[in-house]
Amino acid sequence: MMAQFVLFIKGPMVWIAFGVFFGGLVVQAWRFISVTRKKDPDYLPGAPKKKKNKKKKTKKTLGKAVAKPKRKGIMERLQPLIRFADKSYDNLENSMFFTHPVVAVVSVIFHVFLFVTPIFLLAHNELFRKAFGFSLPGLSDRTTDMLTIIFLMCGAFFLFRRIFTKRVRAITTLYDYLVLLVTLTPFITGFLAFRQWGDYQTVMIVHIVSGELMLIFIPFSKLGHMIYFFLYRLLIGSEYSFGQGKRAW
Amino acid sequence: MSTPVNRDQIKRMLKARKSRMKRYLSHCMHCGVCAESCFLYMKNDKDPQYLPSYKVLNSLGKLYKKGGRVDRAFLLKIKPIVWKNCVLCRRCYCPVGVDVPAMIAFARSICRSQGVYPEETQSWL
Amino acid sequence: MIVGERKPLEEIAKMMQAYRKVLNIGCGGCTSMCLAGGQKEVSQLNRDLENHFQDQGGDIRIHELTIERQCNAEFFADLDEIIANYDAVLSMACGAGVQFVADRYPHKPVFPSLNTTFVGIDRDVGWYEENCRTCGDCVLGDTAGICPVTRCAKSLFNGPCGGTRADGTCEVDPDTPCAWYEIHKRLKGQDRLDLIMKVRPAREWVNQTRRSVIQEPYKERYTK
Amino acid sequence: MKSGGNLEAVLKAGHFAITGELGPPRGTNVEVVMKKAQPLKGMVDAVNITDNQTAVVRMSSWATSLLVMKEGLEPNYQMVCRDRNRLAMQADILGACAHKIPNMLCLSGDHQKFGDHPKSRGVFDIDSIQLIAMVKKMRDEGKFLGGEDIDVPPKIFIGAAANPFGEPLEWRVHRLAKKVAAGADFIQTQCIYNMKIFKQWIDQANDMGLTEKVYVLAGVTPFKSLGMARYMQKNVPGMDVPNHMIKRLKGVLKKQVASEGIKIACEQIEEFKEMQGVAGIHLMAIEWEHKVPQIVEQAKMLPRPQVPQEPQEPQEPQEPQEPQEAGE
Repeated sequence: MMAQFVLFIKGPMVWIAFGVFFGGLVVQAWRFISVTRKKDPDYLPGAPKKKKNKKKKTKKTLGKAVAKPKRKGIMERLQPLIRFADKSYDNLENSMFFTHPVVAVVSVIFHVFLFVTPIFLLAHNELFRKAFGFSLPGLSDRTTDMLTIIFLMCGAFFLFRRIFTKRVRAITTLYDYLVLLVTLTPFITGFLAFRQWGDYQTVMIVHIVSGELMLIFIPFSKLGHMIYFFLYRLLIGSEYSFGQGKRAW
Repeated sequence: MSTPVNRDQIKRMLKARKSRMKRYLSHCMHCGVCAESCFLYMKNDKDPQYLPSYKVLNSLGKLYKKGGRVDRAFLLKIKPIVWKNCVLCRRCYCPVGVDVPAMIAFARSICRSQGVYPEETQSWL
Repeated sequence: MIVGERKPLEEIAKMMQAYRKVLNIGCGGCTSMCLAGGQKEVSQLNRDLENHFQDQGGDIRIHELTIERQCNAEFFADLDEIIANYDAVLSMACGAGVQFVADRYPHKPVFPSLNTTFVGIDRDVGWYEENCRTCGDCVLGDTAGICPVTRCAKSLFNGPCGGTRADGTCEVDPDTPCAWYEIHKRLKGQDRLDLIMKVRPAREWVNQTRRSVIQEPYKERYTK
Repeated sequence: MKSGGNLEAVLKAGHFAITGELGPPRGTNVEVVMKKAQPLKGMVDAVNITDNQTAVVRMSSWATSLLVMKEGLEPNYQMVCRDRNRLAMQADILGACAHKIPNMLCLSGDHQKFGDHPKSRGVFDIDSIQLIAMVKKMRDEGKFLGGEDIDVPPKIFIGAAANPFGEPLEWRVHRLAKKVAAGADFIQTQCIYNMKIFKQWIDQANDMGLTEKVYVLAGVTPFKSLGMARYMQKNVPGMDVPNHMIKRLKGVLKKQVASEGIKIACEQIEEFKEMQGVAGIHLMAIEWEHKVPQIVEQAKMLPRPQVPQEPQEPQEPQEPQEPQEAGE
């Protein structure tokens, strides 16, 4: 019985988890598109569409502000990003990196390591090679171990922030702790498994199950910000968008 | 005031905007990063009550949580949140793109539909 | 804030008389703040109109809806849903809001129920004063924060005309202080009179054609 | 008679009238005015004196009108709404009439941004149609716009402009109707090149009975060069230059373009003479005043008719009479 369960979570369940993960991301992206709309060049989204005579196309509503719906090349599209980087020092002063340097740095490390650690873990890559016949370059065990420890420290930071920062506590619910738990469990168990602390078999099962649960969880929970963040920044017209902001809520 | 609220109307309104508003609510990471972008938060000694996410979670968030089954007392409770604690300046920053002002505006619409809105100038200021 | 006043009821009623189903839209922005076109004033106007048409005999139904702001597409969703049910729209926003509504629904007759009066400040509850004419080229730095374009009846730029009264009020209206009298008094108190001793040359009027503003960080996004 | 002027008399007598145009100098150089006025003498029934045309500062229209009158030409005093409010306008009208300026053309005026003081404050206290109504009220009711009585009201023949070519085309004739309703006595149109559209417009005006109430003078501007034609086609708003005219100018030798331009203008004039509802032409030979005699001659509009004036006031000075002998 137990053996069958282990087989299941090591086999089909992995595929299901990944299937749900990628499928879910696509679904979320599609839903994102469906709740946003293309900005009308006249900025009159509710207005009935007039048959537009290309020749007589007048720029009325916003004057020069609506001129030039010109097609842009890839480099031109990237211009705002490049400029963003150029001016980033000015921008930084108003950004999280200055107002909350610790939160900002910890967030970046947390999110980067969240991906880097499992993807470049040697053991994972071994499994990957078994399944597909090739693998990504792996980081050494020592390195990933360090990354895990740092990652867990960042997680602990978020946990403490939830508990002890007044304004974050004001908006914290049980769900937030659950999300944090779901994110941290695979790392904690992985860390334990690597050290062979505790009952290896149990730890491994928890590790695999929690990892799979996380994958399934991502698209359909708050963790969906994984894809949402990029869609928002690149598509929606706002003060903080990286792109041209051609869409609106 | 004791006049009952029209729950059906509130439910209809909630349902009409569900797809967007639910997404916002479910994607709010409760991270509190929006705090500094709110001038009201800054000017009120960083009182968490003025945190943009606090404002939406405790107005529209609760409306959805309760599925519209609210009474007038509830609407009167969120009235200061959506009117006094937010001026809809649309400057709030959210790292994952939650449109806070849209949600506050929607909460205001729902309150308005039940006759809950500021009538005295003093209450604005 | 933009300050407005309700038009006379007869004028509004006259605009409405050709229509059967009218939607009166309030604005939760400036005109709410100045107690001219918020939800309360919308209800009041509707009551007044209904009474008016009851007395005059007329079949009209006027509904109400107040949206947060009529100058921003963001807040129009409620309106979009129901606009089709009405023959005409009455807007209690400022002139900018009325135009935005009319632009958004080009097939609906849209009418103003306010006279947009000025850009001003709250003197007290229900009492407002004009402080800016949005001339687009601010001189307040040289005039002690008192706008000569707005607060001088002649919009003089080089000091008071000969008509200032003995008590420092304007010749046009004895209840209005002479702007230049005030400017002089304040600058003297700050020991900055040199600012208004030089001849200020003819200014460049920029509010002659419709203006639009694109803030610097957005120049790239909207223009090329 | 509304004004006792020559233009009114010519039109009233049913002659095919011609008015010219003269731009005042950018300075106090009276010589320039005289030089420009000289060739117009005896060629036109009245001459428009522009008022800060294209929003560029020039000698004022009424002052130049007086100079032109001394030369024996009848002026058509132009007034735009851009530069003065209703007080200044009424004051100037009184002054002009005191000096026996008999005609006046009421215009909105080009926007100041096109001129040499682009950041000046445009007045536009009243618009051109309100100006027409105001002048009519002054003349016919003897009252200022504010309602007070005028001590000896002005006598003036009120002119207005019309552009049959601006969008929305279908509305243009109704705008003419408004000007007629406001009290215009004569209309001078924008330069006409697209005869087809003009014909439609004048036919509409005929159908609406407008041309019975107002004299329409068709605007004619001969092309001086191919460049000018192209510029007008592309850059002048409300100007409709058909391609076939450009082609025709292209078809002749460079030296002959000017005379071809005049030829085109004369052909147009011939058409206008035959056209019902057109009472004359307004010849805008821009900075080409010396060519006017040639054009008028070639258009077979000479000699200009001499219409006996109804006696006005006894002290009336010699009105700008045509030096020509004999009528038609």
